[in-house]
Amino acid sequence: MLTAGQKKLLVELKSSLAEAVPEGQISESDYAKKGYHLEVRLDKGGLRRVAQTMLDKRFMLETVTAVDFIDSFELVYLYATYYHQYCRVLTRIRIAKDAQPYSVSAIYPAAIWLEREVYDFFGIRFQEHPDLKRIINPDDADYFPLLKNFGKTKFTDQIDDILC
Amino acid sequence: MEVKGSPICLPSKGYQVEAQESPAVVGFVPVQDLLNLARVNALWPLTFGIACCAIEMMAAGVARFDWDRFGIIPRGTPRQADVMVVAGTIPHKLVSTIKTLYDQMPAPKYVIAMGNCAISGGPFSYDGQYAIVNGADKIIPVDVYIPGCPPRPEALLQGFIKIQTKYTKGIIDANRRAEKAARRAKK
Amino acid sequence: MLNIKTIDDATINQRVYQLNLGPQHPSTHGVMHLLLTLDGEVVVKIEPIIGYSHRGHEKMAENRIYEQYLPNPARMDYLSGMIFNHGYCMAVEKLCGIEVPRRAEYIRVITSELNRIASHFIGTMDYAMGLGAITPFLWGWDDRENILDLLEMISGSRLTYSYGRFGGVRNDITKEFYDGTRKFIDRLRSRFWDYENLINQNVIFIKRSKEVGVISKEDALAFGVTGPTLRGSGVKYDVRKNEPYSAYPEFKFEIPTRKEGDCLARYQVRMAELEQSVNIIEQALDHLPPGPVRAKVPRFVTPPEGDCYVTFESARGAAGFYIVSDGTRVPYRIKVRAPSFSNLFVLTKICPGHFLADIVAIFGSIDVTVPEIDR
Amino acid sequence: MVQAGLGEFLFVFIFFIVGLILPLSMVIINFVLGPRVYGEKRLVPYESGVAPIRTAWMQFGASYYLFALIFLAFDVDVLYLFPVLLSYQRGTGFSELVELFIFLFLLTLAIVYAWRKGVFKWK
Repeated sequence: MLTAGQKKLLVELKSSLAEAVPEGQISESDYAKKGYHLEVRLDKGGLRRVAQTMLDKRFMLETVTAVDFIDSFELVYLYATYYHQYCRVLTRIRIAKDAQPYSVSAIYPAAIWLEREVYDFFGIRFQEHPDLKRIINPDDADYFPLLKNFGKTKFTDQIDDILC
Repeated sequence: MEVKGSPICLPSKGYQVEAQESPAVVGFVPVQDLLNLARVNALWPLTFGIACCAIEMMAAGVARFDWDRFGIIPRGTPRQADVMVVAGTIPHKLVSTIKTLYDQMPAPKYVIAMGNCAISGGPFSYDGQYAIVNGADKIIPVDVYIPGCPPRPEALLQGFIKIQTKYTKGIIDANRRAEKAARRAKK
Repeated sequence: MLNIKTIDDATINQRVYQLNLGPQHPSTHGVMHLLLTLDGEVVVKIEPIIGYSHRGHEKMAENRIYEQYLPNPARMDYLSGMIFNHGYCMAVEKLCGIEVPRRAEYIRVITSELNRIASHFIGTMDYAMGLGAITPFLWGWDDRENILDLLEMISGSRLTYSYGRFGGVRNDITKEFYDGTRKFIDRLRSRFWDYENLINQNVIFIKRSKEVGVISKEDALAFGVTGPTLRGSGVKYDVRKNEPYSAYPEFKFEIPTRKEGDCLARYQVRMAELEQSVNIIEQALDHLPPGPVRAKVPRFVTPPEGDCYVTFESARGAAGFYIVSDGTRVPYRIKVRAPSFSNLFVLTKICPGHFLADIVAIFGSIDVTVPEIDR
Repeated sequence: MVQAGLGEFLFVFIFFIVGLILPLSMVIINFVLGPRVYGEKRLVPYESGVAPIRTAWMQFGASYYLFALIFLAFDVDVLYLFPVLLSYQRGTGFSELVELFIFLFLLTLAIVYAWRKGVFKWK
């Protein structure tokens, strides 16, 4: 049940995003179930182009996070706006374990520390990042904690029987 | 998929600091009791709150629970503090800070481990935890443990009172027990 | 305010020295480490160093079932523990498609707003104490103790609540809580006049807060600042109003904002939000619907595969839970969007050029909780 | 004769002796009775829990010096008030009060002058 303003904004967004990232798949998703209106799935690159269009549309970079899918990482960028109707765009990109994506900190200064946190927990090195070093874990830590093969998760141990 | 070892928090050696009574006082028990009585009635805690227990520590200092009644005045610098209240979880990054602050406090000094996190890692200590140290006594010698997550302000006040009894009535009882044991042994 | 541009590099490395406003400092609420580069009394550069209260919340989420993770959200931002607790329950409910009865939604709104009032009391009064006013600190905490008694009546804990369950709340509110909240609202309304006289017109307080730490709208957008810090700069964004969730659409309340964007504006926004929260609680108590307090939910929820993002308005800003589930009882990944994390790093943009004493004021006015930043 | 001459200054001498004994006795008692502790970071200067980055012996802005001068002006103020205290018992009391305020007013003029010159503006 999108309001008229949101429909207009979504159409506008889809056109400007399609023009900025032709190779990305842009799909509308159900806000009630997912929590975001638009999903942009990239595979090669284009993070900075998406970030630039988002900034032009006065969106804010809500959060940057990564998910470790054993054989690859998935970087998730969430943009939200409060100037027009409320609208949230989720950008997803699958990268290899040793890939080095480009940092969007030139466009959004908030990304400097958000990406440092992703590096700190996953070891993903961002290119063109002003000072990529650990932010939360101790500086001399040699482990990346949120990897699936680190510590005790259900991929390293039989988690189900432990819990119940 | 090779499994990297997760650094289970090995307890670092209990951090023993040699603190001795001054030579002039060692022999005289009454002088020592008098000194202890003076020391424990003015316990100045170091304002060193780490996490949720810090809020309950502040609540203990405010009008309702009011720890001023026991002569407890919070101090900002370790140079003027008697008691270090470790209120919250102890991550690895904070260990050197806690040791530095503990060393910078002049003797006689006492430590209260407030909350489950400071006693044993509390709700955050499980097999595979990489971030925290399981308990303040792995780093500094602790006098009083206050369980609770977070413990109520009254529990913190009881902790302070526990320190007061430990260093006054506690010592007197210990001496009396020792004398009784000596007499029984002589018979 | 010294203009930083005029200092050239030659003089910088001569007179500039670094100072740690370190982990243990009365003015850093918690263990926040601000590495200040100072030229005399003026701050040239500020670098917040965090991680001193990191407990690995997100790693813990990956080896616990959803129900076992309930106590964690309240320990992230312990000042708005109830709001985070209900936020986590909302995230799992959206993931599994659980319908929450209206009475439970109302109780969630009442307890969240009570928790917001308690958190704002700390935010504003700690800020005032940072500027040297001790009396409001004691007054604010006195009111806060009443709220803690009320919330303890129904949830059993004072600070770290586990009151929410998937599909509602753990138990119904008692008559004693209902009357106690009514009494508390009347008492609090009479107390606003006291705070008005106690500190809002105090010359020193105004002199130290006006035009200090001004956050412009563009900075706020670029750094992702949300919550009272953003509303102090004139942007009317509140998740309860912009992205209505739970039972908030059924209540009438405004979003107080100020245009100046300085420390005083943020303080006034928080004080005005107290009144709005009181209105919400009153309306919720007036129209409290009967009915069950918890939906029929299996003992262990098993959400379908996929991900979802739920945002809610904590006392510090737009917090959020991004949950990726792979169809089993154990979450695959939980990412917590901490409003304090984004609000904190706007300091690096607005602090240079201020005096050292103003840093304490700016940091207090942004009102962060450290374990929420470090997670 | 000499002893009588000294009579007035006896209280100054007592004042000096007490001023000497009190602090010294505090230090000595503390040294005798206080316990000793030997942590390794005991003598590290306190900087909120972490090691200080540079030594404190370095250049700093001249504005601090100006603030020190302003403090000096007020401190000398108080110093001169001591003799006024002595001469207070003789007079009826009101005229001394006016003299006192004139004296204070003249000294605050120094502060107003410094204020106009912009000492308090940090440059």
